[in-house]
Amino acid sequence: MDELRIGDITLASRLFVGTGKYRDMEQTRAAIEASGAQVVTVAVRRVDLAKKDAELGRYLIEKKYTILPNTAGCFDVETTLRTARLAREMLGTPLLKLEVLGDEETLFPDVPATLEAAKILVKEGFVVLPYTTDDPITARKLEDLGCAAVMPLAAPIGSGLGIRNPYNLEIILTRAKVPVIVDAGVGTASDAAIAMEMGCHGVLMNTAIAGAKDPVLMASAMRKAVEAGREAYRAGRIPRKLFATASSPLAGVIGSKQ
Amino acid sequence: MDELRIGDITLASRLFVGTGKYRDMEQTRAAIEASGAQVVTVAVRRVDLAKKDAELGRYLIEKKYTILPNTAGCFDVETTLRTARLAREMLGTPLLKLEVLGDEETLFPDVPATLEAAKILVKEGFVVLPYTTDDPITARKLEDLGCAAVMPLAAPIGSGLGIRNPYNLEIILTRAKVPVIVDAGVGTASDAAIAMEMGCHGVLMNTAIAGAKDPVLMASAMRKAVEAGREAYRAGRIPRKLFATASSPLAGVIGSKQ
Amino acid sequence: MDELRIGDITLASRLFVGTGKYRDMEQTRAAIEASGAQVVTVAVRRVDLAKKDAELGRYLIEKKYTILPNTAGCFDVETTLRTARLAREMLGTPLLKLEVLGDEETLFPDVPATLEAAKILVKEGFVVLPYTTDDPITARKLEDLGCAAVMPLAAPIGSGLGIRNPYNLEIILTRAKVPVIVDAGVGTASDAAIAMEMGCHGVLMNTAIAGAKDPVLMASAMRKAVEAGREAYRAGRIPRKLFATASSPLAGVIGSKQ
Amino acid sequence: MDELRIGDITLASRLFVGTGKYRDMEQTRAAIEASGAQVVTVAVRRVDLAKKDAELGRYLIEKKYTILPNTAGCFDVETTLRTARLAREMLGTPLLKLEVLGDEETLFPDVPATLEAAKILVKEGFVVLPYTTDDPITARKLEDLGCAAVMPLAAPIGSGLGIRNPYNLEIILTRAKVPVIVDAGVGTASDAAIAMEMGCHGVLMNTAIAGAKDPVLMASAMRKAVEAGREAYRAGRIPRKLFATASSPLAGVIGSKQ
Amino acid sequence: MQLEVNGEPKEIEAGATVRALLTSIGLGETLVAVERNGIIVPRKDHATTPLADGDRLEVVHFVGGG
Amino acid sequence: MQLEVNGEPKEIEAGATVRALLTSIGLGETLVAVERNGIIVPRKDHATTPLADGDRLEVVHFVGGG
Amino acid sequence: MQLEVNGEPKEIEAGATVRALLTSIGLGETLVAVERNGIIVPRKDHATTPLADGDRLEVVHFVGGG
Amino acid sequence: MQLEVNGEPKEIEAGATVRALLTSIGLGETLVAVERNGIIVPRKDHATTPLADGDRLEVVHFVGGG
Repeated sequence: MDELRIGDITLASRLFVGTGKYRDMEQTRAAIEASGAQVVTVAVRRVDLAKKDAELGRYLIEKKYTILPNTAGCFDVETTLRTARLAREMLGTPLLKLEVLGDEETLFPDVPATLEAAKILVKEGFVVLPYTTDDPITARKLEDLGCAAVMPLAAPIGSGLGIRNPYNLEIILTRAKVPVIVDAGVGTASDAAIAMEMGCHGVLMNTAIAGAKDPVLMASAMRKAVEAGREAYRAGRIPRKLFATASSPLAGVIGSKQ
Repeated sequence: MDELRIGDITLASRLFVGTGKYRDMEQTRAAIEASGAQVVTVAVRRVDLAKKDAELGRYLIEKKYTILPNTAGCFDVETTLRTARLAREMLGTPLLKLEVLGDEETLFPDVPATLEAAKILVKEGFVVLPYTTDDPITARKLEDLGCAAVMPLAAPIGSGLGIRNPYNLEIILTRAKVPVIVDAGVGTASDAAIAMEMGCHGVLMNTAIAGAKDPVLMASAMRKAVEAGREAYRAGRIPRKLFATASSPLAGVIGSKQ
Repeated sequence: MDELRIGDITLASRLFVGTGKYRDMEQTRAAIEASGAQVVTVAVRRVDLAKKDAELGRYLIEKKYTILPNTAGCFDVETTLRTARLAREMLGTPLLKLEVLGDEETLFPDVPATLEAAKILVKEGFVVLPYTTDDPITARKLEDLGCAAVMPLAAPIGSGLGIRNPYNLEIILTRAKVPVIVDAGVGTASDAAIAMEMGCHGVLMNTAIAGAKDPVLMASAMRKAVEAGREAYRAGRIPRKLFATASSPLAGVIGSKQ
Repeated sequence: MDELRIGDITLASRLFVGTGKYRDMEQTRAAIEASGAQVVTVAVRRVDLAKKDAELGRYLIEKKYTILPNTAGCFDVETTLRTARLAREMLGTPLLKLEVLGDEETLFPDVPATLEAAKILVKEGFVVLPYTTDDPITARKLEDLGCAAVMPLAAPIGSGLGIRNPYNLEIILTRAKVPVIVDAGVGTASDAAIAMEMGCHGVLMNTAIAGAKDPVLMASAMRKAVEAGREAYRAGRIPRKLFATASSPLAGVIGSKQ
Repeated sequence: MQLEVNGEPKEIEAGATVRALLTSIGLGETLVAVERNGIIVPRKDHATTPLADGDRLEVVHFVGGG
Repeated sequence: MQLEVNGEPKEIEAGATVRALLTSIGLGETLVAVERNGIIVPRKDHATTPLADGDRLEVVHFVGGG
Repeated sequence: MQLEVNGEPKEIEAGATVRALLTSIGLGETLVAVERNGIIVPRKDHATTPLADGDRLEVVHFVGGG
Repeated sequence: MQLEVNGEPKEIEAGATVRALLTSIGLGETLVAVERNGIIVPRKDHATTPLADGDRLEVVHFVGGG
C-alpha cells in the first residue's frame, strides 16, 4: 500500500485541498468530494457577529475529513501563534499549516518569522506543516526544528504558474527526511503531476480548483493528476534521449532482403 | 458524454497504446488493460516461418480492441502502400496509422513521402492517421488530403522528451478541423496531461509505457494522466499571474482593528 | 581566425540581417552598420512604376555588402524559380536565400516545394541557402541536394519567440556537414546568443532589429550577442550541476581551528 | 551615458567578476581585463604564514579596479562581521559583498543570518551588497535595511544553471528601488544576457569564466553578453506572438494579378 | 460592563462568563474558540471564567481557506 | 517449383495454391495476409489462386508495434 | 502595341526593345531585371530584344526584405 | 610569550607589537589586516599596540574569490 505518513496520520490520498473561494457551500462540498482529498485546509477567522455560520466546520467533521487549520493572513509571529492556539482549541488536534506571510502582494512567507514561529509551535506540541519558500536552507532548518513536513511554494499563491524552480525543489527532495508537500502555485493538472513525478509526497492547492471555470471537474482532474504523477514516479519513467528508439521492430518489414 | 470521433469510430478513451517492446504477452495484456485504451497499434511483419505466432492479433480481436495497424519500419512510399494494403486485407478494416520514416537515427517522418502515401491511401479508402512532424503546413496538407486525424510527434519516437515545441502544436490545434493526436515522444504522465490540457484530442504512446520499470503501473498512470489533462482542459484552468492572490480571506484575522 | 565559409564566401561576421520594415532608408543604413553584418538580405519585387527607387540596392553595392536576395513572398515552385533567376540576373551572383512559403498565417515553408525548388536551383548553379523547418530529415535532404547551408527557423517569422525547439536544432547540428544558420524567430539578444552557443554557424534576422523600439541600438545588441554566443561556444562553458561549487576557497576563513 | 550607480560609485561596466579558481595570476589578469569589469571581487583569508603573497591585491590596486571584498566562507554572523571589518581595515573602503552561507552543499545564503549581519554592517557604515535567495520578501527587507543593492542568486554558486526562476527575479525587479545584481549561477553568455534583458542592473560571476576551457575568451564573451543584454533591454524588444509577421512585403511579388 | 469582541465594542452585564457571552451572541461552544486578552480560554472553562470590564475577546471559527 | 517466401527460397509442388502454401507452412488463414508479386491475394481467393514458379510472396501477420 | 508590365497594361510603340521600355518607364538598366513571358532577358540583350504585342513583362528591383 | 596566529601557535619575544609580529612573519603592513582577540587593530596603531601572552591574532589578506 502506497501511503503517506505525516506525524501520526496515514493517508491514501496525496492531494490536500483548501476550502476558500468557492461559490457556495454546495460547490465546496462537491469539489472536495471529487478531489478525493482526506486532508482539508481551513482558515481561522473571527466569527462575524452579524451572520455566524459554522456550516463548513460541521460538514468537514461530519464527513470525517482531517482538518488542517492554517494561519493564513498572519503577517507577524504573535498573531500567528495566537491563531494557531485558537485553531487547536477549536479542533482539539495539533495539526497546523503554518503560514507567516511577508506581504500581501506576493504572499511569500516571511522566512525568519516562519522559523521563529515554527520553533515555538513545535515546542508547544503542534504538528507543524510550514509553508515556505523553495530555499533548501530554510527547508532544512524547518525540518531540524521538528516540523512534520516542509511545504515549499511552487509559485505565488493563486498565480497558477506551476513549479517555477524544479531545481530548488529537487535539492530539497534530495535532502529532506520529512515529507515534502508542494503548497501554492499549481495552475492545472499537469503541474500537480510534475510535482509528484519529481518525488514530492503530496500537493496542496486551493485556487487552482476553486478558481477553475468548473471547480468540480477540475477537482477530479487534480485527483487523477496526483495519482498519475505518483504512479509514474513509482513506475520508473524511461530515460530522456536526444535521438529516437523504435517501438516497432525494424526487422521483418516486407520487401527486405534477408 | 465527452467522446472522441475518428472516422466513424467513437471512443471514450483518448489514450492510444502500442504493443511493442513488452517483456512478454502477459505483460502486454496487463499493460494494455491497465491503460484503459480502446485503440491499440500493431506492426505488420513477415511471419517468421520458424516460429509463427498469431497470439497478439487473436488476443486483441477477442478482447474487442480496435486494432490500428501501422506502417512503422517503412522508409519509402511503395513499401508503405503494400504494408497498408496487407494490413487491411488481414483485418478487413480501413484504419491505418501511416508512417513513412526518414531515417533510422531520428525516426522522423519523410514529409513528402508521407504526403504522397496519404494521398494514395485516402483515395483507396483507408482511414488514414498519419504520423507527422509538428509542422503546421504539413498538418494542414494532410488534413486537406482527407486524413481522419493528424498525429504530430511531440519528440523523437522513444526519446521521452515530452512536448518539445508546444508553440507549433498550438498552431496546429488552432487550425485543425480533424482530431490532433500527439504521437511519439511522451516520457511520463505529465507529458500526456500537458498534451491534453493544450486541447489535443488524444495521445498515442508505446515506449513510455513498455520501457518503464513497471509498465503496468505506468499504463495506469498514463490512463489517469490523459483523463486528468482532458478534464483540466474542459474545466477551464485559472489564468497565470506574476503576483499572488489569497485563497484564504485577508479580512477577519484576529487582533486587527475594525 | 574564426571565420565562416558559405560556398566561396568567407565571413568574419556571423550575423545576417534583413532590410525590411525599417522606418526609412536612413534607419536601414544605421541599423545595418551597427549590426556589423556583411551579408544583407533583400527581397525581389516589381518596380513600382509610379515611384521607382533603387536606393537600397545602390547603397548596399556601394558599401560592398554581400547581397543575399530572397524569394520571400513566393508560395509555389514556379514563382520561386522565376524570382531566383531575376535576382541572379540583377546581381550577377548566384547567392540565394530560398523561401517557398506554405501559407501567410504561419509563413512556415512548404517542405516538398522547397525541396523541389532547391533541387532545380542547385542544378542551375545557384548557391542555395534554404529557409526550412527544424525537421532534421528535411535539413539532411537539402544538404544532400547540394545546398550551401541549411537555415532552420527558430520560431515563426517575426514572432520573436526564440529557439522553440533546441532539441531538433541540436539533432540538425550534430548531423549537418554544411553551415546551419538560424533563420527567423529570434526576438532579442539572448536568443541569438543561445543559437550560437549551441553551435549554429550564424543567425539571420530582420524583425527583431527593425521592429525594436530603437532598431539601431538593437542592431548593436545583436552584433554583440552573436559574438558573445560564438565566443562562449568556442570557450567551452562549465558543466551544469544541481549542487554548488565554491568560487572562493573554503579554507583559511578566520576563526577556524587548524 | 548608460551608467550604473551603487552607493557613490558610478560604473560603465555592469559585469562584476570574481578572482577565484584561475590557473595562475597571469590568467587571472588576462581574464579580468578581457571581461572589461571595473568591480572585482576578492575573498578575505588568513595569510598563509609559509607562503605569503599579496600579488592579487597589489595588482588590482595598481590597475585601479574597484575591489569588492566578500565574506564568502562565513557560515555565522560573528565570523561574517569580523571578516567584513578586516576587509574594510585592509582596503579603507566600505564596499562589501555580504555572504552568510547556509551550508557547503548548496552554498545558499542563511536568510535570517544575512538579514542580521546586513543590519549591523549597514549601521557600521558599510556599503552592503548582499548575496541572497531570489525571495522577494528577503530582497525587500535587505533594501529596507539600507543595503546598496540586492544580489539574488540565479542558481547555486558554480552550478552554471542560469536563471532558474525568472518569475521571482521579475517580482524583485518590479519592486526594488536599489540596483538588482544577479549573483551566482550563470553558466554561459546567454544567461548573462537574459539577466540584463530582464532589467537587472548588473551580473556578478566567477566560475562561469574561470571554469571555462578558455577563461579569457569566455571573459570576452561575458563582456559582450552583458552589453548585448543591456542594449537589448534599452532598445525595447519586439513582442512575442504565436503567429508570423512577414519581414519582406507580401505585395509586389512577380506573377501576381493587380 | 464593556468588552471588545472581535475588535468591536460590546456591552454585557457585569459578572458574565465566557459561556454567557457566547450565548448572548447566539453561539454554541462547539466549533468556536475564545481568546481573552491574548490567552486561550479552554472550552471546559467557558462556564467558569468570568469576564471583566475592558476585556478584549477574540471569538473565532473556521472559514474557507487554503 | 521454386518460390521466394518472405525473402527466403521455398520449394513447393507444382500447381500448389496460396492456401496450400499457407498449410504447408503451418498457417491458417486468419490473421495473416498474403501478397503475391506485389499484389494482395484476398483471403477468399487463397484456395483458387495457383502459384507459379518464381513467385515472390509476402506472408505477414501482426506483431507488437507502436 | 499593348504590353502587360508588372501586371498592368502598358501601351508602347511597335518594335520597341526592352531597353526602350525601361527608358520609357524612366529606369536605367542597373539594379533591375526583366523577365519576358516567363524568361529572363539578360541585361546584355536588352537593347537587341524587340518586344511583341501581348508580351507579359516583369520588371523587378530589390526592396527591403528579410 | 606565546600567541595564536591564524589558528597556529607562535612564539614571540615579550613586549612585541603588532608591527613586530608582522615583521617577524615577513609581512609589510599594506594589504594585510590584523585582528587581535576579535578586535581590529587599525594599521596606524600597529607600531604602538603591544601584544600580550595568549593573544589570538588573525592576519588576513585578499585571495582570489567570487
